[in-house]
Amino acid sequence: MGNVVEIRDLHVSARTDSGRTVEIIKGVDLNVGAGEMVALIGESGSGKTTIALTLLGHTRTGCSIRKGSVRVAGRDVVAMSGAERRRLRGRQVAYVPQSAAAAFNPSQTIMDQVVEVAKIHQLMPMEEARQKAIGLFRALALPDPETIGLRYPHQVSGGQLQRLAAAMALIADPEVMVFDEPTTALDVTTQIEVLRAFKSVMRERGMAGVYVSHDLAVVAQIADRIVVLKGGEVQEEGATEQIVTAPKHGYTRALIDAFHPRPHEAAATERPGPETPVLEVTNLTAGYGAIGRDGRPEYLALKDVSFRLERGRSLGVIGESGSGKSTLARAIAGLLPPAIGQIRMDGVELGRRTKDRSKEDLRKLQIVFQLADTALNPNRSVGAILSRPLTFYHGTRGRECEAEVDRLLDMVRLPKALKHRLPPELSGGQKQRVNFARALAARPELILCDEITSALDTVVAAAILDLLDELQRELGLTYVFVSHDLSTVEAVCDRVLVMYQGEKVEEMPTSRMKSGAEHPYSKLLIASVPQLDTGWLDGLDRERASPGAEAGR
Amino acid sequence: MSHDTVTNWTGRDDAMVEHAIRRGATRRDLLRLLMASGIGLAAGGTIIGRATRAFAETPKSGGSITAAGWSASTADTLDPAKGSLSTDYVRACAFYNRLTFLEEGGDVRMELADKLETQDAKTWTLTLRPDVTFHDGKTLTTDDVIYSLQRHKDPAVGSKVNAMAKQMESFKKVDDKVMEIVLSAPNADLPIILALHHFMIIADGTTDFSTANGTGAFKCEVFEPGVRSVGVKNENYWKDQLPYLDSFEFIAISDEPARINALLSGDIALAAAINPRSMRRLDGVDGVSLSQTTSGNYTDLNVRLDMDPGDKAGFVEGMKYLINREVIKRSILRDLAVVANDQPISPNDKYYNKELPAKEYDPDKAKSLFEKAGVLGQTIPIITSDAPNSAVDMATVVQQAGQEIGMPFDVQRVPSDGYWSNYWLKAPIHFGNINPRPTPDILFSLLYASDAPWNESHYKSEKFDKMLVEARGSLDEAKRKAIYDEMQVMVSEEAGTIIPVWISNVDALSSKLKGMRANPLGGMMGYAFAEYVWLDD
Amino acid sequence: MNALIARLVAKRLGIMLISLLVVAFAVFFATELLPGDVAQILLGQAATPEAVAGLRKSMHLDQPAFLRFLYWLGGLLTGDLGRSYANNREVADLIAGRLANSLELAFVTTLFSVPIALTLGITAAMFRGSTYDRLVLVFTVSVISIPEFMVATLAVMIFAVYLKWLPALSVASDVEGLGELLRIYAMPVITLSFVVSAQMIRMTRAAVIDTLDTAYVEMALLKGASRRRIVLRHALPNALGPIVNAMALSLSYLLGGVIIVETIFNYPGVAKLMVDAVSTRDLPLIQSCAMIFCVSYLLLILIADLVAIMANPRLRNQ
Amino acid sequence: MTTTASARKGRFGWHMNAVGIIGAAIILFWMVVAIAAPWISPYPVGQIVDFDYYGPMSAQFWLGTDYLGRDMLSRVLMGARYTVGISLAAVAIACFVGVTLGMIAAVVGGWFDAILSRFLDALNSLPSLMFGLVVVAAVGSSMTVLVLTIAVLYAPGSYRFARALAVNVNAMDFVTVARARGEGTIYTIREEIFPNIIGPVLADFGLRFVFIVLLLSGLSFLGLGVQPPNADWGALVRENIGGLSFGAPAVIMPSIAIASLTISVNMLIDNLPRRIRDRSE
Repeated sequence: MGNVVEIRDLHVSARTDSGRTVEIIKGVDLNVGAGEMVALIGESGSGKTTIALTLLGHTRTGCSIRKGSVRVAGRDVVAMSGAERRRLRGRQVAYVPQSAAAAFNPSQTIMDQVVEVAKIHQLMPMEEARQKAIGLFRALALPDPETIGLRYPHQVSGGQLQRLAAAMALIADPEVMVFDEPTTALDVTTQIEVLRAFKSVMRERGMAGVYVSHDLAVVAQIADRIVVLKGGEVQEEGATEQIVTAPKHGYTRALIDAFHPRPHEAAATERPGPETPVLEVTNLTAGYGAIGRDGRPEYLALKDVSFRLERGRSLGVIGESGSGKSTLARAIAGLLPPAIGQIRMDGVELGRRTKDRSKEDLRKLQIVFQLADTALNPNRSVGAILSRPLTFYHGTRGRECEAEVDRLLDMVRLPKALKHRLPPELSGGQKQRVNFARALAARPELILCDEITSALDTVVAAAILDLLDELQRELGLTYVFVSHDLSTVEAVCDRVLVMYQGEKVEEMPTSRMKSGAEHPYSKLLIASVPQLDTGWLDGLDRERASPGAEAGR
Repeated sequence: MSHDTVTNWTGRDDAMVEHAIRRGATRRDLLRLLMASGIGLAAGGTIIGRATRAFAETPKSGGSITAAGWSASTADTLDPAKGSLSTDYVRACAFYNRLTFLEEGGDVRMELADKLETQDAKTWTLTLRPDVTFHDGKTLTTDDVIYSLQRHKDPAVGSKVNAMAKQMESFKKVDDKVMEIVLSAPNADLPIILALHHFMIIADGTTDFSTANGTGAFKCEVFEPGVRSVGVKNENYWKDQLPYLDSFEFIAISDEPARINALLSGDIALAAAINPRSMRRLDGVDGVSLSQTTSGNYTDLNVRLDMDPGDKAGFVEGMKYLINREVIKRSILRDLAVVANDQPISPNDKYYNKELPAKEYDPDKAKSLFEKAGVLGQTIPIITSDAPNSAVDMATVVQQAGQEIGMPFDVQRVPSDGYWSNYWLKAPIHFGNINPRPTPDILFSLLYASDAPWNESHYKSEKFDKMLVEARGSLDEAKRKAIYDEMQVMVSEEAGTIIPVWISNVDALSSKLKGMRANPLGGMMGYAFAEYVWLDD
Repeated sequence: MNALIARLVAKRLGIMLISLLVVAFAVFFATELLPGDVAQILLGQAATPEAVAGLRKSMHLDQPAFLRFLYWLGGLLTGDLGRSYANNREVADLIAGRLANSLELAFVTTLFSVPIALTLGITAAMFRGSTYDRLVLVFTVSVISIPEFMVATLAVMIFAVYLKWLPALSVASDVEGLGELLRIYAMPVITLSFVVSAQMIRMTRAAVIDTLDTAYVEMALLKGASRRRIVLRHALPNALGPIVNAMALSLSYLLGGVIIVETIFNYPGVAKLMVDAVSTRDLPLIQSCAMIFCVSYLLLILIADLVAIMANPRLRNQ
Repeated sequence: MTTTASARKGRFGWHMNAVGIIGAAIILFWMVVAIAAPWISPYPVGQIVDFDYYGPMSAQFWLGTDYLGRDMLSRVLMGARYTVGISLAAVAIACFVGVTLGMIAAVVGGWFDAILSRFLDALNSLPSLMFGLVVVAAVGSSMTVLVLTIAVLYAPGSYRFARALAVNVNAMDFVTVARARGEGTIYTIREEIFPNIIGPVLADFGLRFVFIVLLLSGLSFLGLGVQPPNADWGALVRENIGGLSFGAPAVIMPSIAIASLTISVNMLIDNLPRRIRDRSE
């Protein structure tokens, strides 16, 4: 029967802001057989989405297919007219977007959008389409399949939307499905549900698919074959099992290595030191909205959280979106004044907001944010960004300051020449290093790291984590490490604090995380993290009967 | 902003006339002179151009027109006592009648009055026309006249001619058609005063002016202040044949090009007060004719003699040589003007001194005079505004001439809003605008006598004052002429008022519109055109 | 309607009321600052000190400004706009006719310009980058860049003076039938539509293009939707908020900003009324006109806000 | 994931297309003219050089003559001073005040923001031309008055614009970091917020400049403006509008001057490189 998709020598070029043309896909070949699921994996900029979109004859603004052919069911998409492409889209090739929340039109009901493909291509009467959609909703294990379509996108959770997006793609029974990082925006517990739904539907219908992802573990669960991409070129291609267990290409190996971080060497043993903890949080309650009569805000984001953290240790705070983990970091930093509770640093109670804290207190506690893109002022040079805290806290100026900046750059393993650059000119990893160096410039005792690696590619993130670990040992820093990614936490933290709906569910040493979690939510959370094992998802299915899946939000 | 030219005409102007007349009222000789000679007011009015041809033709009845003045506002009124804009006058003339009418050439003609007689100019006997009715059918009686005149004296009415009316000390009804007006002092000018637009006769007891109930040629059909007024023919009008038009609509278009456009597009039949620079636009256009009136209107540059720099000998004379009259006439007014010689009596006046030449433009002489005055090179401010006609352009002409001889003038254009009360008569060097006055006596007493209320340059001369009184009292025509001649020379040489040109008023009209004539009371036939014009097809 | 919307609407209304109060205060005291004593101007040359004092008293001008402000505000609330200083007529009467004229003109212009602006803006966005789009852009930029009086005067020259198709003046006097009405309004409407629509076209285009960059539009494209469908069904409904806002801003111009058009076409609207009032220092009239402009502006903004709220299902169905 | 491998040319290495360059060139041209006008005008602005009026274009008078027979070329050149000068001054003041207040309101928030926003909204609701007329009627029409009036009229718009931008920037993490560091409001505004809104603010500055040029023309058309014999372009059009019917260069030329300036500013802004709004995926 041959391949459903055949890409030959595909070249895609893009036009930059400055008007130059750059080749972003440099001669890629790809086959997808009938009923086969092929994963495209690579970091951002590897061209995986660009390739996937060419299956629909689509390139994003500024890009164009320069050369090559993309055959879908034997017909070359590149050579098609606009009208032909329109007939192809949705009917033969369907697309499941990365963020369904953004891909659903907020002003139309879900049902209207799900059946739109049928309407556009006049595939069936509307009533039939609606019935079919309801069937799909059911097949995708969506709650209230009869009525969920009547809702608007904002009335449905992210995980459900992602499955609805799949329903939208499946309505026309396409020959090829293109999944574009469909679970990246989801929490781990939700991700499982979605993956499971996808997998069963695809398997059932025997459709061919292309699955774009940066996450090897996810891909391992769903793909038959994996294509590893980097810089618009194929690095390695092989069956999932082979790639995961016996990668040949160096880059693939690096990807897999990054997935298995070196476990954190627990600093000393499990005994609360006699010294005062660096950070002690007691009964912290914070939130948004009007303060009620009981002194609590209208919407509580943080309920009665307490913990202590000793010098030189790191505490991981894990939880899903909405669990209050970031709020905790912000409350400690004084950015969101707590309603109730105390924060003590070195035994001294801190003011509720930054304004109420002394410069010294502020200096000792630094916060590093997730997105280096927004955490660094794009219009100030790296040098200026780093010298500001030096001047601000220590009064360092002039040549001395220059030298100190050089030292900081060196500390985070960045070349000195970088200090004249602006943040947008740096790579993601470099930015995050600068972001961290800025915190170091204050010579703090405690650094709050808010998801600092989650926006980075795996390999880059692993390097940052190594750096953090190293610096902690060198400088005796204390970290509070907020993350949704358990492996990250595993890599750097001594203890883990699990948050759920604003509350502290459990606290335990990292080493005990996999085995010793007691609270059911902690267990669920930890078990939901995909493993680099092709049989993990299927094994999990047998293991448990999905308790309280759609958590959060 | 062009209201001010109009406000200027009325508010200020009426007061001027009134002052002048009051001042002259006690002079028995003046009134004797007037009565004896039968010559009234000598404001010159000529018609030139194509409109003249209209005279010979026979009027036709029927049709209606729209005419446009240059300003209207919410202050528009149908109360003749309060009229202050051209629109008010046009309406008043159409809907009401006066007792007397000031004709082209300055003759007084009787309107509602059949006779207006006096022995001593103090007690006047007024006989009304017998057959006049108001629009509501009521017959005109002396009660209406007494009411109409009496109300001007009531401050609550807010009459613009309140002060002038005060001299009418009492009214005595003899019967329905005959009455007496007793003045506080003799005044031979009463027939002229009564010809003013404010002294329209309204029905006894009228207080509501939302519509007009008059004796005039048209009945008021629509009156929207600041927007438009419509009059329809009064079929019972007491004058035979008049009016010719079935109806007319009056609007105001303050933007002059828009006014011309409206005329050219045929939307209106008459566009009042055309700017000279629009002449090229209208020249040679079929279906448009111009009605030009050269009267005594002028814009003058006033240098106060009691202030620096006007008090320096030679400065004023220098200015008189520096002002380029020819350029003003040709470039600013496009020849719709006559060069003047720094004195206010117009060339149409029989007292005009033909021997007195206008000063030629002579920058060198001006320069030496300024040098003599010790002001050469000093920056001297000249206040100008859009309020006096063409004053801004005149100021730039002077400024330019000054620049060439090293005499920098700082031209300051101030808002026309409030110009008359804030700058006119007050600033050391400023512009004024004077409308025609009936007699030299009025002009001189109003503008140049030592105690003149509007002594623009603060000119003071005992000799001049004496001559003014002497001329007033003289019955000897030749002697009066001689005195006035000399007074003109004095003003021209000594006063600080620099009068470069006489400005013509031009109304543009559709050539189908016939019967327009000049009138000393202003453009649009002294605002009374509606009654007299007809449409020719 | 649900509680959230009700609260939003109530909040907007509250904000509007506060703005109005601020405006009323500003307008009243700003006009008080106008130089020139009303009594003096009214009496003109006849202004003797006693007469001025008497008139001031009769007009309550001798009372402190703040007290007069309160009187005035009280009057406004009870619908009493006071009497004109210039001719002692009810301000409400003076304004009524003019306002009707202005509203008529604004209405006709809106009827004319909004569909055109929407069509041009949307189609330009649909064919972004095409020659058509460029033409529309050039057109809007030119219109935005040319002074209004030029447009107006040129329009008169062409349509009234040379072609004699349309009257040069827009005196809404004796209108007989729709044709006549259209003829009378044609010139000012053409001019104003030019001025007003350019901005609307730009904003509509920008708003639609903004939504065209969203993921759900790409999704629609990948479903095989036609360009027409993408724009009309997906982009436009979501661009409605900003479009309506731009329209409100443009249309608010139609009441107070049309002074030039009113001057050139001799159209008796509120803007000219206010200019008249300024030159006669007719404070009650100035104040009332200014309030009308502000109220209309705030109302339009309010309507735009409400439309945006209604168009947003996030707010509509919670 | 449309990686446009953006190799930036450094901070000022903007690439601009031809249209933008033409726009910039015309603006530059008028700026130079505005500065050099007194030296390059062939005749004094006030001098009547021709007894004809509304003269045609000729070798002697390149742009013809005006209603008084003055040289239009000189008048247009000098008019550039006033039109460009007043508009620039007004827009500078308006934007300075508006942007400063906008940033403060965005950073400080709370009551300050609420009250200021309400007040400026109210100010915004006054029709600009009417407001200008009232003020000029009240205090006369000097350059200072014009500049300040226009500035007051345009400051609220600038405020709204800057505030909206600043609110966005204020929510960025680097501002939060600065706040967590303990930085004061002034530092935050000057160093963190301002550099990040300057791009759009400049574009807004340009657009506002266009509106001001047009408003100024409108005000001049209604009879307010600079002192004679000088005139800004709007006033030139107004005083010569009578010549429009026979296409006198006296009215056409200043109109072209206005249009050329405003169009070129628009052209420049529309073609400014989008360096601020790059959507990072």
